[in-house]
Amino acid sequence: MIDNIPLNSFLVISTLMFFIGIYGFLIRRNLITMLMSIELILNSVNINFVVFNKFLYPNLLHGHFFSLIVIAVAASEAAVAIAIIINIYRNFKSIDVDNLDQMKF
Amino acid sequence: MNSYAYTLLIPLIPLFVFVFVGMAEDKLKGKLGGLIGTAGLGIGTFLSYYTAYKYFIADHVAGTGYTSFKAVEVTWLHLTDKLTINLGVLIDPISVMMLVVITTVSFMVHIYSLGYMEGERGFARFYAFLSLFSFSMLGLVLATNLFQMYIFWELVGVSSFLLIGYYYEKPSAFSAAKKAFIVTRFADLGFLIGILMLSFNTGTFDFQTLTDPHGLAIASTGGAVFMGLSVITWALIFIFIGGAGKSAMFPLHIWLPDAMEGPTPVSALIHAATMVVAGVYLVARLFPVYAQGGPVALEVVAWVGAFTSLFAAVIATTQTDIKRVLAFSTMSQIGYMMLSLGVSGYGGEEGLGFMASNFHLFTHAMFKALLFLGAGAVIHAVHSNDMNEMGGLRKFLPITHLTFLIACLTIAGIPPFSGFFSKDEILVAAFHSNKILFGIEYFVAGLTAFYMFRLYYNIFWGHDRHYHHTPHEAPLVMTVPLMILAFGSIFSGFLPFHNLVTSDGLGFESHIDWMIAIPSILAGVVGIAVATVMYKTKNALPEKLSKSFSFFYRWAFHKFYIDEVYLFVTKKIIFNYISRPVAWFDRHIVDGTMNGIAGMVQFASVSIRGLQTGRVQQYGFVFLGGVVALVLIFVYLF
Amino acid sequence: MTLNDIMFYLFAGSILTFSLLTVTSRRILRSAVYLLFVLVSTAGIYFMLNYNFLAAVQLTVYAGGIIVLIIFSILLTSHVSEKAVVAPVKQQIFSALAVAAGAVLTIMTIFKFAFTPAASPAVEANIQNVGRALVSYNRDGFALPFEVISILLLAAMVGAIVLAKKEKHLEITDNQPKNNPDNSSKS
Amino acid sequence: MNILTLFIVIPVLTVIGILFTKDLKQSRLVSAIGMTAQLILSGILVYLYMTERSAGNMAPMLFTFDVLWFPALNIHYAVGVDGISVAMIALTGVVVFAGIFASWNMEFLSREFFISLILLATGVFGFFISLDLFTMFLFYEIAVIPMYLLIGIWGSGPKEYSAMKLTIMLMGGSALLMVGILGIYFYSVPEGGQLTFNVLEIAKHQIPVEMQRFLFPFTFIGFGILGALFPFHTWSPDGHASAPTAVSMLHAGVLMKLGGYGAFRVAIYLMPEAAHEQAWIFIILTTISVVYGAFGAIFQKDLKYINAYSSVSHCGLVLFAVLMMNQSAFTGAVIQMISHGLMTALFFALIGMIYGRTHTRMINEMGGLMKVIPFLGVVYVIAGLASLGLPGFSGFVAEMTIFFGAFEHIDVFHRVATILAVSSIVITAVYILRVVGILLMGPIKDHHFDHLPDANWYERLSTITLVVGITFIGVVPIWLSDMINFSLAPLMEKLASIQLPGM
Amino acid sequence: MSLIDILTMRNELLLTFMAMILLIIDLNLNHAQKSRMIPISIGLFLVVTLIGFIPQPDRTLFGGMYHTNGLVQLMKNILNIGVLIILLQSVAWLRSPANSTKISEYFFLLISTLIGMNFMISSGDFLMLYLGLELATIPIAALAAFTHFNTKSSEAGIKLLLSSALSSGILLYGISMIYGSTGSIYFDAIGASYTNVPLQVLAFIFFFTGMAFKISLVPFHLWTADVYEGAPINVTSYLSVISKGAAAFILIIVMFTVFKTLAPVYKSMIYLIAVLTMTVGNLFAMRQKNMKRFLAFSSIAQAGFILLGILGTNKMGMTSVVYFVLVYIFSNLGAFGVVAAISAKTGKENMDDYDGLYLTNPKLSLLMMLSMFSLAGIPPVAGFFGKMFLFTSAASAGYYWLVFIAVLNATISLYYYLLVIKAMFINKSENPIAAFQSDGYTKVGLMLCALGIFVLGFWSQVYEFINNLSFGI
Repeated sequence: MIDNIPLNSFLVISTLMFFIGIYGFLIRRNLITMLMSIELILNSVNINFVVFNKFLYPNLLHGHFFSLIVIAVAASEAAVAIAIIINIYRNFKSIDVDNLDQMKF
Repeated sequence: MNSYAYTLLIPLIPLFVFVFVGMAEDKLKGKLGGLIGTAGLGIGTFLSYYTAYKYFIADHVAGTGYTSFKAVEVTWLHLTDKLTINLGVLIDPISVMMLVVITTVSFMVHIYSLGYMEGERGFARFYAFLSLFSFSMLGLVLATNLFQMYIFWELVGVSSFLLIGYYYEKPSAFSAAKKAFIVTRFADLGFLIGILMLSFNTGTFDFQTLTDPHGLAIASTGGAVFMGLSVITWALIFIFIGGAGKSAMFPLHIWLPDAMEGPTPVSALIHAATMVVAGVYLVARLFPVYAQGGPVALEVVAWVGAFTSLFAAVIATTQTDIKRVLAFSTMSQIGYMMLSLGVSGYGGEEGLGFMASNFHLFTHAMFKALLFLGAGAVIHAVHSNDMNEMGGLRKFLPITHLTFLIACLTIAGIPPFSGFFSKDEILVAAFHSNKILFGIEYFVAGLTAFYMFRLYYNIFWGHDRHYHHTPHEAPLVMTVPLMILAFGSIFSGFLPFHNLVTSDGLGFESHIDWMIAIPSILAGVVGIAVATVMYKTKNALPEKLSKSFSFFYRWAFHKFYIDEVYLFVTKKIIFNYISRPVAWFDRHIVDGTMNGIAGMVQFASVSIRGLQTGRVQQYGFVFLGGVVALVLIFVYLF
Repeated sequence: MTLNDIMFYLFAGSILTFSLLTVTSRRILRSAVYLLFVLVSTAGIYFMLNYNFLAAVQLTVYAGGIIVLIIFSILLTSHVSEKAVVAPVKQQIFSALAVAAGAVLTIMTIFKFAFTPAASPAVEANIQNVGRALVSYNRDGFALPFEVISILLLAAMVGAIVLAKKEKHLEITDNQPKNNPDNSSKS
Repeated sequence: MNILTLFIVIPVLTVIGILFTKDLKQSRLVSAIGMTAQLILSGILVYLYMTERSAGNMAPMLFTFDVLWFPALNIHYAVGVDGISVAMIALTGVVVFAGIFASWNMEFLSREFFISLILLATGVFGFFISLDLFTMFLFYEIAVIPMYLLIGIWGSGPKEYSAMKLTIMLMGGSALLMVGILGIYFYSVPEGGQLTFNVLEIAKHQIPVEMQRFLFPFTFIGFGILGALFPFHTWSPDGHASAPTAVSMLHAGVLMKLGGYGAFRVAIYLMPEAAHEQAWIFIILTTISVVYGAFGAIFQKDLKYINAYSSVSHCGLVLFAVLMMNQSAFTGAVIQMISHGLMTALFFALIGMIYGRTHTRMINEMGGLMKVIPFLGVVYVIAGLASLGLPGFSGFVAEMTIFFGAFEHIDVFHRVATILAVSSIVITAVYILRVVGILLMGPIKDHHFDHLPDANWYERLSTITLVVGITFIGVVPIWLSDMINFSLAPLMEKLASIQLPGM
Repeated sequence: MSLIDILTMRNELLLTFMAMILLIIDLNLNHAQKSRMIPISIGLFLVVTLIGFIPQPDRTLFGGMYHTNGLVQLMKNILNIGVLIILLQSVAWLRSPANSTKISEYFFLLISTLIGMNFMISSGDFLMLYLGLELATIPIAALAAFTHFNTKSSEAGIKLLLSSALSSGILLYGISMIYGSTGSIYFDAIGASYTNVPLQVLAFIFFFTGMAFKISLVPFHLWTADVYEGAPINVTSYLSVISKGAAAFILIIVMFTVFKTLAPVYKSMIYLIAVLTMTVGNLFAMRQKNMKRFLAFSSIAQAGFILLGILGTNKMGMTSVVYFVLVYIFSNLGAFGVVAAISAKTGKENMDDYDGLYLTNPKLSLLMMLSMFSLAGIPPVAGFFGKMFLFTSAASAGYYWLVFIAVLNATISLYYYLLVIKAMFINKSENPIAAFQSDGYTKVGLMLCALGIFVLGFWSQVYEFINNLSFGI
């Protein structure tokens, strides 16, 4: 369908998305937003897998399944993360990452 | 092994006595320790005389020279491939002569001390040390090789140290002992370096090999040259430093006056008759090497000897401590002996100085021991060393007085006392070699007579003092040795030394050169006369004289401030300017560096703590930074 | 330019835009919505690539599941109107620099590499093929990961439950309880 | 069982025995029995060694025993002794024996004390019997580590600091050593052979010279740190000063000898070419050690510091001799190790006993002690005299052998170094006599000291054992020097066979 | 592949069954009976561990996604032993009222992470590797946050989860590039065709950092200390020992098989990271006062040593890494066990609290001392051998300076290990921790550690055994 779009365009997009996700992880104060940044990262990787699979190695479905599994992992990660975040909210009444520096040095 | 093997016992008996008495010190009651020691040495003395008789007379084939041979020898240590250290007994004229001297004087001192040291705390300890000293000294003279000599040399040093420091509770006694040890040790350093050089170049320590005229030591004198002198010459000079230390030659003499802190019998034994002549003996022992291998070294010996004799004699005229006067006199006399060796040639008539030196050594041992023991008797009687606190003692101490007078006459060189003969030979030898040296010695001869009689008059004449206790003559056990030694002083001059103890073992004809003898007797008489005028009765003359030469007198009285110079060097330079900075450097620089490294680690540890802020985003940042850095380095820079 | 191209650029543009908005928007809930748009756009790309099954999973699990979870928790933990605190400028700049450096480096590296497609014929990612591969235990089959992921999901669930479970009998304190050694063994 | 293995088994059994004891009396009894057995065993070993040798057994190592331990790395438990090791073992036996008796009244945690002490001894014994570099290193570290506890728990003064410093510096040394040993291992045989840690095997081949150049400094300094090589000696004064008596004895007496022994057995033996090339650097350092240690000692006031600095000086002489690389110097080095071991152990024992009575180690606070504690005073004087190299005591023999060996080098550099080293004998005399003078002589300074008790039986036993050792070597050194000399043959052959660039 | 072949995966299967059984039993227990879970779980786990020792042939299942061989089985057994000890040591903590309601969950989560690790080690492709990694991480995050009321615990949980999510994102990106550039996710296919063109190096670096995160290599280690401190102590020991060990195992396998052609590149990279890791870890550890945090940094430094073995890239290197991890498990668990026992009884976790411990609790102190010596690499305990062999393998590749730096670092590490010993043996305390008796489980756990620390070094057959299974590039 979109075979005429160069592979590198997809990769640029996914890479940018990947680093945007990291950027979000680095600057957002809210734990949930950080979690969302993580989702961005994983999503960008998924695009990579899918695109590689489609453009380069369409004979097998490695990339496809990799993405599938990553989505599942992302879901479970999110579940646990949110559970902990809620716990933190209970303890701190806030989910600002700035509060989380009781332990340092 | 041969018929002289028994000589091994002469040193060994005192050693056993030392070990036994030393270990059982607490258990020995009363004089038991002393008696054991005296008995041991008595046997040694007997054996020594027997050896002398056997060697010089019984076994001697007329017309031949006296040979040297080893009575016993065992290997003690393999040092290097070619060097072994042996221990043994060497018999030759000088060693046998020394045996006689040492055992005689030592035996006398042993007997004398039974009285003198009576009631002292550590009486047995005293005898143990005396025995140790006797052992060491005998081992020294019997040494078959240079290294054995060094071993016993050191042992002599330590026994001297122990005996000087006998009254260890007196700080002055111990510091004197310490000084003696360290100064002689410093000299021994020279000795050791000399031994190292000599043995390295010749491959042997053995005296017989070394002194063999055709041996390597003498043959290799033309070898490597350092600062204009051959290595052998340097080695000999270094060895002489060792000898100078023990024999209290200038400038290593400073320990000897202080050593008088020891008990008087010790001074008589060690610091008059035996140990201090070890330096002379050392040079005499290596004499062929000196004479043929290092004439320059021999010249050094001569000049040092001459200077010391003059220097010491001058100081002796000003001292008031009777033992110190005797000590300086000893230095002066040893200077004579050294000079005599220094001006001597090798072989036959040429070797007159060598013979004279040994001769003087022999006679000096007798009369100087006598003087010291006499002084001991005086001190015993008045409990003081200071001649200003004495006077008129001739009435109280008749025997002491008489023997002391004999000794003074002997040392002043008045015939027919033995000192005259030996000193005369020295002057002859000096006269034939170097007129300046002769002049010095001639002057010293007069000076000697003067200060000895100054001493004599101050003690036994002058006005009477009021003593706390009336002085009384020493017991028999003390006076008998005095008498025996006086006997020796009088008659030992007649021994035919020129036939017995010569540089090459062969005898030669000797006669008294009256052209030199008469002026020297005159010098002695003048010296006595001046002393008589000044000191026989109390008058103002000495006072005036010292006033008019006040500068010179003060310097001489303070022993030319050599002690102060030494004190400066040891206290200031070594302690404060070397040791203190070293200690500081060690604590602050070296240790500081080590602690500094630890401190740096600690500092690094503190300074990177900011890395761990506890903020998860910063962790992520570092993580990303790490990834980027790795990519940069390993993808793009590599 | 075909429709496909336009579609692609549309999706690409929306992905990038909404990604940026997700991480920059100061209102959390909006961030979540932007994230939803990103995920949906991604699903669009999957559709375009003919990976329909994957696109469907993307929509249901990601967009449907995770986003809902996130929004739910946002609602639980913050007020809707609440604006997020902005990170210090320094942090933002440094992070941006590092991220930019990383992105540039990575993209440069990607462009340097010549990707070569495999010569072998393509398999269509239809439901049969996907299903077959999913249960295949031979090479290129994914039965094992499929099974393992179930353990992961179960574990995550148990973990989440254990964490979320409220414990009533304990006070919330900052420190671990200092138990008396005597009664700790009884309990 | 191999006789050498017994040297490890007996201490280990003793340690196990102590574990079952209840109080000081029992634990010291067990220790004393164990270490007496060890001393007797040392004696038996010397005897057996002598008989073997006189029976004509010319093997370089006797009583060898070899078990493959880690086949993959060819690590063996390989033991064997030559004259040098036998001598060192005998030394260790004596010092440990004396050490046990010197700490007869260690009240606080006595079991632990004796266990640590004997563990330390185990390490030392193991080190001396090992032929395998790996086990050697293992035992080396076993010997070092109990020091920390011994100083830290039972020490005095700034004990934590000293213990830490000592341990860290010595372990830093073993860092260097580790590199050296591993390097030797990987170049132990020419390409293709089975790599080995066995010293004898390695010595059969030549390690490539360029590797030697790299590895020699590591190995030598590594051992040198333990041998108090300047400027890495600073652990020694602090460590000794803080350590309890028996530990100072063992440490200065035996543990520091590991350095000299290792430098000699590993660094020089296996890498002679590099040793030749680089010796000058270390000769400078060791000469500094010798003179500097002696000068450092003059200024100290604390008895233990004085002795520690004197150890720096004397151990410097050991390394100095080792670097001279000829037969006499090597012999001298070994004798010096033994002699210093006994002397310094004696010193520390005495210092401990004096400290136990006066509760001070500052010499200026004491004085006239000879009068109150004559036995200890006399022994102190004997130790001092031995230390300053008086003939009749072991130190003299050692120093002389070293000086004569060193003097065999005829170039100016070696000569100057030698003469500087020789001059230390005077400085030694100065500080020894200074201490004797202030400490023992003169009037009693403090009336508290008027009625101090003299030595007990166990103190007498401890000191007399050491005095006997010192005197025995000093009076009849030939058996020892011949024993060592003979054992040096392989090393001398190797030294003679090497091709030196430019020679 | 027949159905019976599935039994090859006995470790994973048994653990899964065990986990399920625990959940089922738990459902049938009321509140008071929960503590019965402890003997049941430990008993079951003991059975699993023992079964692991039954030898079985090398197999490859699922078309290469799963493989097992002697070495892999050995690694699993090592992990099993470690987990067994941890389980024994966590009893005291589990019995405390705060946790007694969550016993089976604790066991379940712990076991599921272990399953993840087993899959990870056995993985033959990147998908299983990733999945195993995640399975080994996510439940751990839940465990780290296990103690609700403790803010530190929650903080640790979220820090672990977020950091690990970031790192696994980066790892995934690397894997995607590996996939993109090679066309496969199977190790065997990739290993045959991997080259060092920039993209593939970049992909490798991304992948490596993800693993480095798990092993806590500097600069990817920052989460470690905080998480270790905040997490419950048994979770900390699990993280520091089992997690790290498993990651080290798979890392060395991957390095030696998949990326072997990159060896020239990654050697210098590992060199750099090893130096950084050892040094930074030590520098941080020096100043720590909290025992858990202290052990965290010390374990970072230990991870640096592990890299030395990888650097050797030979059989010796692999052997030494596996051996080191084995030894490290016993040593570190010994230390953690003592900390856990004390913490469970008194709640004290600071080094100062240990002052004078020897006088009151000599056995614990001795075990602690042994562990410290083993960690520091002091003979005759096993740690010495572990370190020594690592150094040997690095030296075999000619990295003498690195060995030197490493041993210097070991010396620095000795410094802080000695601080602990100093606290226990030398320092005096006004109110030392009172003498107490631990429960039987803890005792057994601690004794196992002591036994391991002592025996492993001298028992050279262990090393030989590993060596026979190992391989190099």
